[in-house]
Amino acid sequence: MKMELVLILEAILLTANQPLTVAQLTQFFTQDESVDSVAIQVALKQLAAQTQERSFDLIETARGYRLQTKQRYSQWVVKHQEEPIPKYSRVFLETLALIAWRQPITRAELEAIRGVAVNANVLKALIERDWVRVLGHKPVPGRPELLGTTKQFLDYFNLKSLDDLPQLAELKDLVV
Amino acid sequence: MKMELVLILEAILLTANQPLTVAQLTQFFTQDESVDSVAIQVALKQLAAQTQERSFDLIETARGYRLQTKQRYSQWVVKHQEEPIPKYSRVFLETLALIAWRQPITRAELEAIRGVAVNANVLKALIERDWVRVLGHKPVPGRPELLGTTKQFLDYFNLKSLDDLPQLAELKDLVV
Amino acid sequence: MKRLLPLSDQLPLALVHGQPVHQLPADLYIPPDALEVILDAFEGPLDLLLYLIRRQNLDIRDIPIAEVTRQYMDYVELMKAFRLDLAADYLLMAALLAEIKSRLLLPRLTPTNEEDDPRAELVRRLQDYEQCQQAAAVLEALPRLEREHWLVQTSVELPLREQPLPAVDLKALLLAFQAVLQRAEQFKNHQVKREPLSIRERMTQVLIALQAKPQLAFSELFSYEEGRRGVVVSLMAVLELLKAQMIEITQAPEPYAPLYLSRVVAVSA
Repeated sequence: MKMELVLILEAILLTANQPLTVAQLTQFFTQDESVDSVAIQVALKQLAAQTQERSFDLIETARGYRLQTKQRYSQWVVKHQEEPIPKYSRVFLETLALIAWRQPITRAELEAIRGVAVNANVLKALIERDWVRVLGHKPVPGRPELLGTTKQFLDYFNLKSLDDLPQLAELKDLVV
Repeated sequence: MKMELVLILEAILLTANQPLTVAQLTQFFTQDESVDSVAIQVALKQLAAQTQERSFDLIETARGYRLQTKQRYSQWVVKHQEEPIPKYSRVFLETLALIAWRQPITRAELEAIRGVAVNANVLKALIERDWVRVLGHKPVPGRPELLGTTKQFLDYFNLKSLDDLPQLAELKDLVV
Repeated sequence: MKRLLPLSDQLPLALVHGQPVHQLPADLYIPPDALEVILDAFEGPLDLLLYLIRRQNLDIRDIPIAEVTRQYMDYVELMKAFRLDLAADYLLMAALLAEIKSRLLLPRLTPTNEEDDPRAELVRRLQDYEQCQQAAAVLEALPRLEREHWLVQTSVELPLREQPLPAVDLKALLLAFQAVLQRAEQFKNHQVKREPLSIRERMTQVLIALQAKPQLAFSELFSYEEGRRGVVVSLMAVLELLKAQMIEITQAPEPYAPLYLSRVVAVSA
């Protein structure tokens, strides 16, 4: 079973339509098979090692484990994508970046930093994509919404947690 | 490139949503890359050999090549395709009941009693389950279909004949 | 991954005829249509200011306010000349720059320190916005799905499994029969007094009901007393509301699950 477990997990992940956590993977086995989370974690490590020779990687993101093509094959893989690679506008990226790095953040705070009003369409698109959500309300007059990012956002950008967001250079380093 | 070609093809096939022929695979490469159909066929053979150690096979179907989970892992894979057993809606039960007790009955008559149009999906589901069939046509203008129940319907409910259908008066006894 | 490309490589200043433009041409002549695109490409007054500062390799902490203000005003004038939709933000910034300039001209009574510098607040905002731009560039550079990586999937040929069919017992069938007959009776009795129901009126009723309750079962909207006509009016009202995006309909992901209506949570502008 031990060697098999690696391939069973590969088969499961290759047919999953979303990332799976260790806990979720455990659910795929019956009591008789007695595969616990430790066994799964060991097998996932082996799988990760084995995929080094293959065209795909095992990665862990905020939503769990998933298999994805290695970056060096993207130039070929992209060719059968029917839709063009999505490109995001500056206002989209800046809004998302501020929410990601400065969360929880209100619209007023977003506006103060960018110096312009928040683009309602951009915010709507971010929420519809499930990348941004309302975390709660700031306990100040008007109780403005506090915005933050979701696990889907982290997953899309190959991040395990917000701590994985690259540190921004110190302010003084910015000025060359 | 030669070794890489195997993995490039793997990456392409793992992200394809349909089988790909050798001719289609050739299209993924530029003139500069000079990958012809012979090279692709050789690489596919190598890929097939390599997948022996993995959870999936390279399969050639009438429509082309695809990567498919090996049969022996299907028992685990099947688990995330499982859906909870559905339940029939009230509309389904009422339509079936009317057809059972009031057969032969036309759609127009069903509509007249229930006060709403007959749900086409419900009727389709009833016919697909082999519980309802068209008995014939009513000799009136438009020759509407006359609906009735089948032998399978009787079998399912352990009834010898339609005469065994309980009468409404018996409802009290049944409910207790 | 953490290494940053210079911002200009990440985000073109503008797209002219589909080509990214990273730097304004050195000579002064800019084709008018290109200029329009370039001006349009600024994300706001801070963006424009940062551009002016960067273009001249100036230190953000020590901006020559007079010069930068002059250049900023040139652009604002250009925007006006081209009748671009000039946001109030740009004019507000122009006023702020003018104020800073005038305060710098005033003789200082006390020895200067950084906090007294009238530029301090502007510098802080510029730095903050520069960090925002940097964060956007970092995000853009992160390897992501649908660009660097794709999900991989194998197809599965599952052994033909019987899809379990829902079970029904005879009692349930008989009860359904009784229910539909009872309703048919009611339907007959009340068919006589037919009240005109307008779709608009019903739309209002639905909205009022949704103010009292966040969610409403779809079936609650229909009452058998109103008969077929009532059903039609309710349904039309729901469809109208849906079309106007005033309500949402949700359903648990299983066949024949009940439908629920809820208010649309507006993303207030």
